[in-house]
Amino acid sequence: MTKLNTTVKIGSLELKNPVMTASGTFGYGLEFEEYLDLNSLGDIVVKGLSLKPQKGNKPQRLVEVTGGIINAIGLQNIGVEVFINEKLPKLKKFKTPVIANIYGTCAEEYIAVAAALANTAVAAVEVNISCPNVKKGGIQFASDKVVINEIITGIKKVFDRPVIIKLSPNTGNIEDIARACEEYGADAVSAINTLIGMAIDIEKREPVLSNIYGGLSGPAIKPVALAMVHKVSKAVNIPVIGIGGIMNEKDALEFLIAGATAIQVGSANFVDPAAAGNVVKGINKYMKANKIYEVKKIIKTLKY
Amino acid sequence: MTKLNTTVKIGSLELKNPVMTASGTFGYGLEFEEYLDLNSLGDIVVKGLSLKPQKGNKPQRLVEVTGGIINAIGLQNIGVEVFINEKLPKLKKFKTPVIANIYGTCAEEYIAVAAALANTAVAAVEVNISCPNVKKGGIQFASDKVVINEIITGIKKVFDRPVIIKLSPNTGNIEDIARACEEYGADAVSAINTLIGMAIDIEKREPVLSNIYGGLSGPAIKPVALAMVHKVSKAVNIPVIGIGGIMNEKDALEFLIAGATAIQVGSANFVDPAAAGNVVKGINKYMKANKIYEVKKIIKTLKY
Amino acid sequence: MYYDSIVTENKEIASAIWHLKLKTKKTLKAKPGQFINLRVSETLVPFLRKPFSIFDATANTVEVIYKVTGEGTKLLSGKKKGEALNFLGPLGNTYPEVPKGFKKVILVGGGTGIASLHFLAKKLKKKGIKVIQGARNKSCVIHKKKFEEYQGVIATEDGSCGTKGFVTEILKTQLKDNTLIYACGPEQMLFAIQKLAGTKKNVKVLGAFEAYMGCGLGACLSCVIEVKTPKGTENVRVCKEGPVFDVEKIVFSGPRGN
Amino acid sequence: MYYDSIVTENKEIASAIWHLKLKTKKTLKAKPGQFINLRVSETLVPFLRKPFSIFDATANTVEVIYKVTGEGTKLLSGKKKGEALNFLGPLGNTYPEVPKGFKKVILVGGGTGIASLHFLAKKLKKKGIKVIQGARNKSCVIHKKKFEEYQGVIATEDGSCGTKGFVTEILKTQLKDNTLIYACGPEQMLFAIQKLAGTKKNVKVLGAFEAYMGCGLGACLSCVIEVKTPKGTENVRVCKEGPVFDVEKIVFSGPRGN
Ligand SMILES: Cc1cc2nc3c(=O)[nH]c(=O)nc-3n(C[C@H](O)[C@H](O)[C@H](O)COP(=O)(O)OP(=O)(O)OC[C@H]3O[C@@H](n4cnc5c(N)ncnc54)[C@H](O)[C@@H]3O)c2cc1C
Ligand SMILES: Cc1cc2nc3c(=O)[nH]c(=O)nc-3n(C[C@H](O)[C@H](O)[C@H](O)COP(=O)(O)OP(=O)(O)OC[C@H]3O[C@@H](n4cnc5c(N)ncnc54)[C@H](O)[C@@H]3O)c2cc1C
Ligand SMILES: Cc1cc2nc3c(=O)[nH]c(=O)nc-3n(C[C@H](O)[C@H](O)[C@H](O)COP(=O)(O)O)c2cc1C
Ligand SMILES: Cc1cc2nc3c(=O)[nH]c(=O)nc-3n(C[C@H](O)[C@H](O)[C@H](O)COP(=O)(O)O)c2cc1C
Ligand code: FES
Ligand code: FES
Repeated sequence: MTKLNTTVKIGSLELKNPVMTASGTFGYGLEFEEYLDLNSLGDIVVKGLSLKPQKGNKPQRLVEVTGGIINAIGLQNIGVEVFINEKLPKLKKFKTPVIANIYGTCAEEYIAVAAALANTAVAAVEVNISCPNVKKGGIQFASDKVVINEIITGIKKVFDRPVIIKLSPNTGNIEDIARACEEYGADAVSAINTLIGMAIDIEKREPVLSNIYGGLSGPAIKPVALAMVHKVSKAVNIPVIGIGGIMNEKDALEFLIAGATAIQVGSANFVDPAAAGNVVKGINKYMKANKIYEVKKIIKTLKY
Repeated sequence: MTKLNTTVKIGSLELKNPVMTASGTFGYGLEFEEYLDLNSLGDIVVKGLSLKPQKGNKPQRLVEVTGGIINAIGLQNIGVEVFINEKLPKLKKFKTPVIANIYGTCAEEYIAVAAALANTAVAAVEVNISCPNVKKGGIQFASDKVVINEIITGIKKVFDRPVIIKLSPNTGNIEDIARACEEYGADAVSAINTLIGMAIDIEKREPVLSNIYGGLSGPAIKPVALAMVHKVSKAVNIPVIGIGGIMNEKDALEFLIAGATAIQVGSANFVDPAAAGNVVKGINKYMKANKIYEVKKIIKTLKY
Repeated sequence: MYYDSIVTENKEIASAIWHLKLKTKKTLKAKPGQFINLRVSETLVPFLRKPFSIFDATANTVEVIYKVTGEGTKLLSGKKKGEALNFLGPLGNTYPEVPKGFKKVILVGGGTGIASLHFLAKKLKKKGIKVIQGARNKSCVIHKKKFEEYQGVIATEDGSCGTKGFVTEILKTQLKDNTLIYACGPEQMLFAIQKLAGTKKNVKVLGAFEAYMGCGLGACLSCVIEVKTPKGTENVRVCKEGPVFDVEKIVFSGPRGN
Repeated sequence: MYYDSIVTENKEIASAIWHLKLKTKKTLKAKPGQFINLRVSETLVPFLRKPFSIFDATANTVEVIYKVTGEGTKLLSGKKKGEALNFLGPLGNTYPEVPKGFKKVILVGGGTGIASLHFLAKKLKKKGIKVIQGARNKSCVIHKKKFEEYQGVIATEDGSCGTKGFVTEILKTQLKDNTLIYACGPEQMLFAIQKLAGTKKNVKVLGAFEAYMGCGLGACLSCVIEVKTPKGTENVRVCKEGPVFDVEKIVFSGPRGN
């Protein structure tokens, strides 16, 4: 039988398959070891890292809604140093490359986190310029091209592996921002982060989340994510990583067909901790059934 | 027993209760006559009207997704003249005021439709500057303040009842646009219209909708709608009409608490044609149970 | 109308094809060609109601035949006797009565399209009709026995039951001038029948169409089909003006429409 | 671990409170205080799994007691014997063994919080314990009989069963120096017990906390609780470091947290 070629490239990084896990939904990977073979994944993207450890927001931090969840974790994390010293060594026993999702409150902080990761095993950084759950940084940068330029240029100087910019959907011009990222030297863009959302407790007349607003994720956002990925992949020539409501291989294939070079499985990991592994298997099965031996023959093949 | 006061005002228009139907989801009202008492509704907003009849997009025009639907009807409608001559007379037998949702491909067309409605029984116009399913007009105007100004100012000259501007969620600055609408003289804003979305048929590798993109509606968008309504209602002093994924009185109450003066029931009408009537009943029941005798004591009471 | 019904039977009668029987307290009046719009879930997934042609009905019962094609029909197949199901209906128009001037009446159904023709055949019974059922293969044939009452014959794509080929293979051999054809099935089939009709004199095809429905009530304008008018064409609603149309008047939407 | 289980019993045992029994093929090893994260639907609504404390378990069975509070638990209450349910578990830590220096052991459960204490009582059985169950009223009391084996007493808010008032009313009369309290229930209750503990010498309260959970696996950081540390406080995960904590070390989140 002909072997399947499922490799894809994100800048200089070659992945054995296009299936990654989305930041913040897969912990540091290790939490899922007993549910799936971490070696079967194309990549693991870890929870957003900042320069110093962060406490995050007060509870309630997450709430279920129809077809998804709203979260306002507020980027609680152990900080880049502890990550490098305690988590990364454990992740090294797996063959799967690790991408660090990074975050800061100003361009300098972003660059400092990337610099800290420069001489580690981390295969790439995904820069979160789009988190809706923190006061400074995050979403306010999402549409600010000057800062985006500063961040990309700065990181490129201190970090020699691929730099992926994670785009916010909370904008009317995502293609525009994607084009800017390409111009400033990003190796890839990932889309989308969560949509700003809210839930209200009608008995208490209070927001359910202590942060008032949170980020909506899960299948509820899939149609929006797919449209944005399709638009962005037409706008830029760098790889686009598709994210948003991917629950199974069918969803993943929609994103690949729409133009994504790789995809990330996010909230689905909560529903089924084996989800990302099942997406890998499902894509392989689909390829065999349809006699498609190269995953590249699926990517960006939408007819319209 | 104390009587409930559920009246609310949208500009000079007083509604007996805050429950409306959303344009495009309730036909011309008459289709629902056998399922609910049209007289029990605060208001009926009819399908978007243009100057001339429109054929709309080719099928497939609608598809179900998790927690909602994506539609690309493309504003098929009978045109404002036929509406005035054939539908409006039938609607007159009901006590419920009728709001005409209007649409054009340029400011002049919008104004012409409003002018045609000037001497009719229509109680207000809701101006759709935000439909994602037509090539010209619609969404491209959604963020263009110059055109919005032209439209509002022009309509106000020819139409003497309330003018409601329906806002698009496909923007990063909905509060900004809302503030502009208020400044240009809009009597109210309604939010939100549908989110741009997409679905792909992985077997055919084609978009499911012939229009490629469509508008996502239903409970999937509720958290996004609620956040936007909350933000907009803080940004402006004119009434905000909340729309997006309202399925029952609990959802409606979330929007009222968040700051909406009235709400519209949309896609829910497809799931249960009696939905809007049930929301009216449900709000009354909630008010009685909680001994709240004025609906105004619910509106904009979010504690945070 | 809004009906709360109770499942009295729900069983697989052919490969992935199920027969669902419902009973209602409130009486109903259904006509062949009409459909019901069924809520298959208590939750918001799937979101929409699902339309199904009426296979049979009395004042207090409705039956449909459905194929498991997706999440909604899969959930439906899990419903057990005694469970409650809500539906709207009967919706849409019916097959017009046989107009004057037609000597022969043939009913042609493809796949689950045979459902509405069963109801029609039952009503037309006395008038001497013929029913042609098309199916992919033997395992997909629906209620072979029941249709024998109505001179039922079968065409399967692989020849595993009845004639080999499409329904048009049988129809070809049966078609005479002055024939009225009632048809229900995939659009492609309806147009193939219409084409065949053109080879004889005075053959009319009244076909029941399917279209992706949002509301089933005429409100959403999802379900339109292009109909020829004196001035050109217009989009009309399958749920309201249809599902039965004179196939001659319909514009074939080709591979893009479905 | 991932378990495909089968419902062997699911019945209402008190007002809106249900007892669910599952059997698994794969063996499991559960400890008191641990929970399972149950998928209650085949569709994507509700989206999340639902965490429930283990009421009892053997190598091939798990039992939980749940209260119908929302859509997920409502759907769960519709599950019939023989239906399949998937769960992850056992998750979280267990109640630490009774440390040296304690003379008396009291278990205090409020509402469905009594569930995990049943499992604990069963394991501690020989050691001579007392169980206090708090409930809103008589109709909400859970397995009164079963708890009598463990010197079970009851407090109801309206006095319709046992002592009138909160569990603390009974606890007050029972509490002596050198007592270990295992507790599970609303946060408010846990802190009320802790406060009471302060009135005696050497009383420790080990409480099982609840928190809104996204994953139950330690990945999402939804379920955190504020724990006092030498340097201040830190947010730790109820699903991983908990659900059982020394209540003294927890910062009361007040009305905003839940
Ligand atoms: C007037 C009418 C009468 C019908 N009668 C029958 C019948 O008697 N028996 C029967 O088995 N089916 C019938 N259908 C089709 C039936 O409604 C769909 O198969 C069903 O809705 C699919 O639901 P699902 O959730 O399982 O599939 P989905 O997951 O929603 O979709 C599966 C496939 O079915 C197609 N589909 C979905 N909805 C429709 C629709 N409204 N019309 C056509 N195709 C659709 C989708 O495009 C997709 O390819 C009828 C449709 C209409 C409009
Ligand atoms: C470790 C742990 C053990 C639990 N053990 C039990 C148990 O043994 N028996 C029992 O009846 N319940 C238990 N719960 C609570 C139970 O998980 C929730 O009641 C359930 O998830 C509600 O689901 P729902 O869809 O019906 O309600 P929803 O509609 O989701 O919510 C209804 C109400 O329940 C609250 N709720 C939802 N999820 C949680 C949660 N994760 N924790 C606390 N409250 C929640 C909501 O805030 C809301 O007020 C436990 C929770 C945790 C975290
Ligand atoms: C609980 C949670 C935490 C998240 N944390 C991060 C984060 O730290 N950094 C980031 O870039 N995105 C974060 N995200 C966003 C996801 O990576 C992803 O972009 C989003 O959830 C959409 O994908 P999904 O619908 O598949 O979940 C988080 C999402 C969730 C649900
Ligand atoms: C089938 C369909 C047709 C619609 N047509 C219109 C329209 O003509 N004009 C308009 O302003 N909005 C239109 N909308 C948008 C709705 O009025 C509403 O803003 C949107 O659906 C969100 O509300 P919901 O989630 O409750 O459906 C349409 C929506 C649907 C689903
Ligand atoms: S299905 Fe909505 S108009 Fe026909
Ligand atoms: S529930 Fe996700 S970390 Fe605890």
